[in-house]
Amino acid sequence: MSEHSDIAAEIARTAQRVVAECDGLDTASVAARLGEAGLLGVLAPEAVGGLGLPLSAVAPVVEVAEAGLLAFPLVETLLAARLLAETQPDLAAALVAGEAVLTIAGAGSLSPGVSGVVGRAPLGTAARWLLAPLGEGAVLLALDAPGVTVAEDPGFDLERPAARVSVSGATPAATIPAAAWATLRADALLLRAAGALGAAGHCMDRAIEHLTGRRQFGRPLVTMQGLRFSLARQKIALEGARHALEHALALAGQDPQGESVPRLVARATCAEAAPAVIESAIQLHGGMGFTWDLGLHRQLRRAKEAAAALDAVAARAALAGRLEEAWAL
Amino acid sequence: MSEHSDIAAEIARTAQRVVAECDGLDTASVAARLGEAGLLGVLAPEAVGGLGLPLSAVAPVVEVAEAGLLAFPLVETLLAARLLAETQPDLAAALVAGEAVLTIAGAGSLSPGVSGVVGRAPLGTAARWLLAPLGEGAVLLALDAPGVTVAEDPGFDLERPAARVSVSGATPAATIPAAAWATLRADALLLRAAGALGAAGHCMDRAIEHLTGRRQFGRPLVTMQGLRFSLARQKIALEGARHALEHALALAGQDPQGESVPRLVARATCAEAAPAVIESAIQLHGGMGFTWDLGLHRQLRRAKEAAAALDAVAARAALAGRLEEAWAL
Amino acid sequence: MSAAATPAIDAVAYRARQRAWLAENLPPHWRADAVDYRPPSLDEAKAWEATLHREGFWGIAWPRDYGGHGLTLREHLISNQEIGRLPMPESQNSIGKELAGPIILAIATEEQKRRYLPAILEMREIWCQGFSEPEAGSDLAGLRTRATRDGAAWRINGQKVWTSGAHRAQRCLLLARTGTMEERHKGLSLFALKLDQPGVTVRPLRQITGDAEYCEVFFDNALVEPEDALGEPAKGWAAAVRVLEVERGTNRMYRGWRFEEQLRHLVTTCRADPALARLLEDSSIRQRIAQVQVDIEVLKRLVEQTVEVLVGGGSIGGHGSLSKQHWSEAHQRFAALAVELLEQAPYPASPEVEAAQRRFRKAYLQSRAQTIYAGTTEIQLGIIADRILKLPRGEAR
Amino acid sequence: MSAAATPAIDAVAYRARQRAWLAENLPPHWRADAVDYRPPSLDEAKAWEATLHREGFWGIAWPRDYGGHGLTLREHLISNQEIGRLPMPESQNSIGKELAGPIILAIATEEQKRRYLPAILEMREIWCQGFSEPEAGSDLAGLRTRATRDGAAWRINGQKVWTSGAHRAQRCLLLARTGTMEERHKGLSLFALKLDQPGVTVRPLRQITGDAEYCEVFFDNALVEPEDALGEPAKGWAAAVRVLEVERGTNRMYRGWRFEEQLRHLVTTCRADPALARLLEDSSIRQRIAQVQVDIEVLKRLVEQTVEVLVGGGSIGGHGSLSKQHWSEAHQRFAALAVELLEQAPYPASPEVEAAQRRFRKAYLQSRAQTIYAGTTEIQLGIIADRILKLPRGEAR
Repeated sequence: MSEHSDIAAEIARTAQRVVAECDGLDTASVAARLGEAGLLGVLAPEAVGGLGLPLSAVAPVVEVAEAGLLAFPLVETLLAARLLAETQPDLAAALVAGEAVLTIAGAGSLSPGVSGVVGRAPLGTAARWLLAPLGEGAVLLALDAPGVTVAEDPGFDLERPAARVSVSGATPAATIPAAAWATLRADALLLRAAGALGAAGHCMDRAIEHLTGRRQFGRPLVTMQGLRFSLARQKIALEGARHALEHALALAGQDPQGESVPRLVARATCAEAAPAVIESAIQLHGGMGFTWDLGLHRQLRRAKEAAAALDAVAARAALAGRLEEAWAL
Repeated sequence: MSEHSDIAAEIARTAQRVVAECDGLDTASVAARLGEAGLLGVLAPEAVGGLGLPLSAVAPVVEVAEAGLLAFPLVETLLAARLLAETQPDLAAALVAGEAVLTIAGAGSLSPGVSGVVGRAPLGTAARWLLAPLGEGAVLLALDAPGVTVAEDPGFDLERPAARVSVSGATPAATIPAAAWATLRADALLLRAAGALGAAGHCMDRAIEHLTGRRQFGRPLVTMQGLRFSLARQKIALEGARHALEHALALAGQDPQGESVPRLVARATCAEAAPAVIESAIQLHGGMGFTWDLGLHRQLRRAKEAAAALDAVAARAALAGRLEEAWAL
Repeated sequence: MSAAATPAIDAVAYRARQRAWLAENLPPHWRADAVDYRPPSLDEAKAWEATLHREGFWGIAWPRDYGGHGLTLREHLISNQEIGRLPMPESQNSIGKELAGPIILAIATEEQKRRYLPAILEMREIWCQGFSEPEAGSDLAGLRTRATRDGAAWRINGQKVWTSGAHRAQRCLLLARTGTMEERHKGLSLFALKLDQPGVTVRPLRQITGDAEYCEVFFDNALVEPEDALGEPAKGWAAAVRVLEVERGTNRMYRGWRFEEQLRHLVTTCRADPALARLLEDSSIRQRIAQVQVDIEVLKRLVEQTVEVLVGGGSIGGHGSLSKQHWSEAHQRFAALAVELLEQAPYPASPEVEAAQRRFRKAYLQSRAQTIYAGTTEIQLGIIADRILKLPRGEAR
Repeated sequence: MSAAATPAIDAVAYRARQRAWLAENLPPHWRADAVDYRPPSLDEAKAWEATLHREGFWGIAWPRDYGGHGLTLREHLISNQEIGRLPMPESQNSIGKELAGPIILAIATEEQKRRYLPAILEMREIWCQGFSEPEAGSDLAGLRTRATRDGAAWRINGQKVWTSGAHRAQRCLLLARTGTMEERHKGLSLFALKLDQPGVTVRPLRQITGDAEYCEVFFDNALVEPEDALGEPAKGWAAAVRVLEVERGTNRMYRGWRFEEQLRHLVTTCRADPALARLLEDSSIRQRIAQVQVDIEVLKRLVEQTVEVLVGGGSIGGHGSLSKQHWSEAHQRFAALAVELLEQAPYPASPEVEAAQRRFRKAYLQSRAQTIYAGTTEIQLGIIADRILKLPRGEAR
């Protein structure tokens, strides 16, 4: 573990630098920059140019990316490169190198004739490849293939506008079996949780900075007990979620289907903590909080989308079922 | 209304004085003192010695009684005197005069043969009369009648220990029809809500007094923003519940079955606000808060029992059903 | 003692008339629950609001001499309930109608009242509020914008921020310092500054939702003619505070009923979608929806109570903070719930669900501002602690 | 990196041994989930705890020289997990074992360690903690109890309060002022005062539950022999703070697992009652029960993380406040939920339901104290703000 930890820390430092450099670049350039820095192959095996590290090693990269509003389908690329390494090694290698852009449909499902409408595919209009659910598994589609139409379908996220993809009898480039697809989806949730927490931590830091610099009623705002208590409560929620997530990441390999208690607990805690912390950070900025230019709403928008995917209510419902089994008389 | 308001204010002042005088007296003496002061006949008609006032007029009496931990089945007596005025005028008059003690079973139900076990009858071991549910209605039983056994059945409330009453083929002194019983139960909930809010307001006042008198970290605790915010939030909850309750009390006569939106809203708000405010008042007392002698736990115990009867979850479930009807397409 | 508990016969007729008029006259595509929702342009909105005033929906409790309808706050409440029931466009001049107007009525000269008030109701003059400043935030005692004498006139220098609607406004209700900083709020005066002049620069601030509703306003030797000074100099703060106290309890009185309209829109939209309808059967969702309704009912009661106290000649003290704070947090919880539910619609969603998703995503973002503007949560809790609970302030808060 | 993620083979065996021993030896009627629950007498409890120590459940990480088992905090955690899994009696000497012991290990002389520590583990000496005072509350810098020199010995005058278990204790870990009030916490020293002496009066305080677990302790010229002064004079506070910091994160380490045992007791009791079992099918109840489990899992992770940091030689800073605060509030919510559910049992209830009602009514009342003792919510939030978030304190908090 400690060897991995050192590598993970090094990767996180690289991510910090590279994410900042990506600000304002177009999608292809972002891909190239990330690929060049080796950030897209953390999970993919060495055979396609990756590092073959466990999920926990890449969580810090996603944290940094969300805090820094990276305009890229990062989680999608990381997991697709791992998923496709064996069956589509060329595409996987291109993803690792940052030479291809792939996205994943977050909503909808195709019918067996490879037709239908799927959506919430981040940066879909800038991507070349799409993974879309079909039955219990998924298909890999080229977005410029015949019978595939891509249109904008805006949601909350501003940096990665979502796309709607209409498919009519297209020929998939590959078919993803159910088990592999379930693993991808489950791991994607944990990485999105990591991203949301990363964004939340960043927003809390900015709120603290703001309160420290600003005086009102004759003293720095940060010295006011009510605001300190608010921050302390946010910190309790954030640290609780962080520990739950770290546990789930550490055990992720033992539960590829994504139904273990640690995964469910991580989903529930992160889905609730991350948006609440960002909302609170906005509140603590007072009037500046709800300006566009302050920008914390961007993290909030992305965290809200992550929270919807993590679905705390569904996670708790599943957890209640697990308790029933565990405590059956 | 304003004539009633004047009378209600006068009644509340009387209650304030008399409740304090009742401290430490036995049940019969408390009954006599309350009866003498005219507090037990506020709802009962003039024919049995009462004032015949609406429910809203007696709510302040119950508030004062709960704040002052009156050791008497007050809500039960007030409503039974109204309920029995026509069919059992002698008993109703005795209740109004404080010459008889009656209680009501808060749990369980008798079978048609007037047998079974009921419980949670406050001060049941000191009472002469019991109203107990049977089918959709209820029966009036003399607690010294053949086939009736009374035993202590302690719950939270310390001043009014509850009794369990076992009944085996007893002869009821009267039978209460379903509609009248439903009204009594619904009105009892509103009065218990009033009592719980009265207790909560009292406990909040005591917390404020404590914080005002106590210095820590070089200044009065009451000047600390975190504690002020906590009190302000409790006040929002308390005032919201109070307004909801006043609305329900004002409209109580229009909904004798107890299913109106105002009654449901009052139940939900009071059931949640009252214990929360008292819990917070205990918290704000620091180490003194959890001593027996401070005594706020007594109000908390009674408010928790009231909250269980008010049942916020059931009230919200019923409210959701009412919305469905109201907004049917 | 709630207002709803004692409906007078003419109140019933009054309500029926207001309801019928709105049902007939509100353009369907201006309804925020419409699939083809398209908000009015500024000119359309002005014309609509002027019509609303003529039909008796604005200036209800203002004296007839100044263009009002000479009725009471009870009728104002009824009209607001009817406005709230429908997803109508927000007023473009609520500062004029709900803040500047009441202050003018309280402290202005007869000549000023006749000049300003009808222009507000007829939408000839839109007002904005120039109170907050970048360095002062919620602490108005720290305001720095200065008004200095120039003969009988005044010259204004400084900057205001969070000035809602300044980009469409003709006048600014300006709080500026005529005394020293040391006098704190005692050295502040009120002015009715004309925005269309060379010394004034308005810069819209884009909000979290993407709309530019708030502005920064810069004053570089801007002129206020003597006839546009409001009330006595250095009494501005006291007058503003008195009115703000009432205003916190009375402005946007329709909020509870609009909130209910939003809940109804959410529930009926969900019910029309088979998958979302199943969600409505889930008891954990039912609990949360019912709690929203509880919050709404409490809000209505707080507002009705305020009206009854004011109609009875009483003072509401800090009680406006109770309804503002309750509303803003309850509405945040609701908007988050709405987004959460609608996100679970099957994809692709129906046009009705998509329209609701758009409405409530925006409502969610907008709701983040609701615990900040018109006094942050922290300010409201402080008011409740100081004014309602009357906690000793001691050496610090 | 959680402790659970890296089970060593001997950890598995160690756990199995602890579990088997407890299963065999815990008297059934001492289990708080038993219908015929009857807690042990003080003498029974002392004997039981002494046995627990011999069997390796206490003093796990203390050196063998002082009666400990010479293992690490990892084994301590495992034993605590097994203790937590069963509804066992609470320790009668947790102050000795979890507060005084670690302080003695940190600052006492060799002679003192050999004298005090085995006596704690063998239950020959029960300790109480004399920190809080009526006028000082959470603000220890304001302590007034004085220790003055009497030759080589010390004389103690003053009063302590909230002294848990003083009525059964033989020794008091006393924080008393040897310097001036102006020195604040720098003038405080630590003593191991003998309670059985004429100058000491112990007055039990009845608690909210009716039990008398806390006491007031009065000192009227009470004597501390030279050999019972702990560490250097005027360094008492610093030593206490260092240990308290660790203690906040490590004491009652079984809490998360005991919490889970309580939830399991609640759920299995409800499941065995037909009406309550229906309640468990309700999705709003399922959400709340699952949230309790989420809270428990988070608590376990916070505790495991603390162990890993300490085993790795790191400092946990203020992190003990995270688990204390999280636990105390989550446990309050749970106890309220348990009471709420069990209240809905049909009347009369089964003996099992009645037993659970008794257990959880008491747990609910007891839980009100959990956000007060060992540092109130306000103190914990302050520590998190100061020590973890490192917010500037400025002129005030």
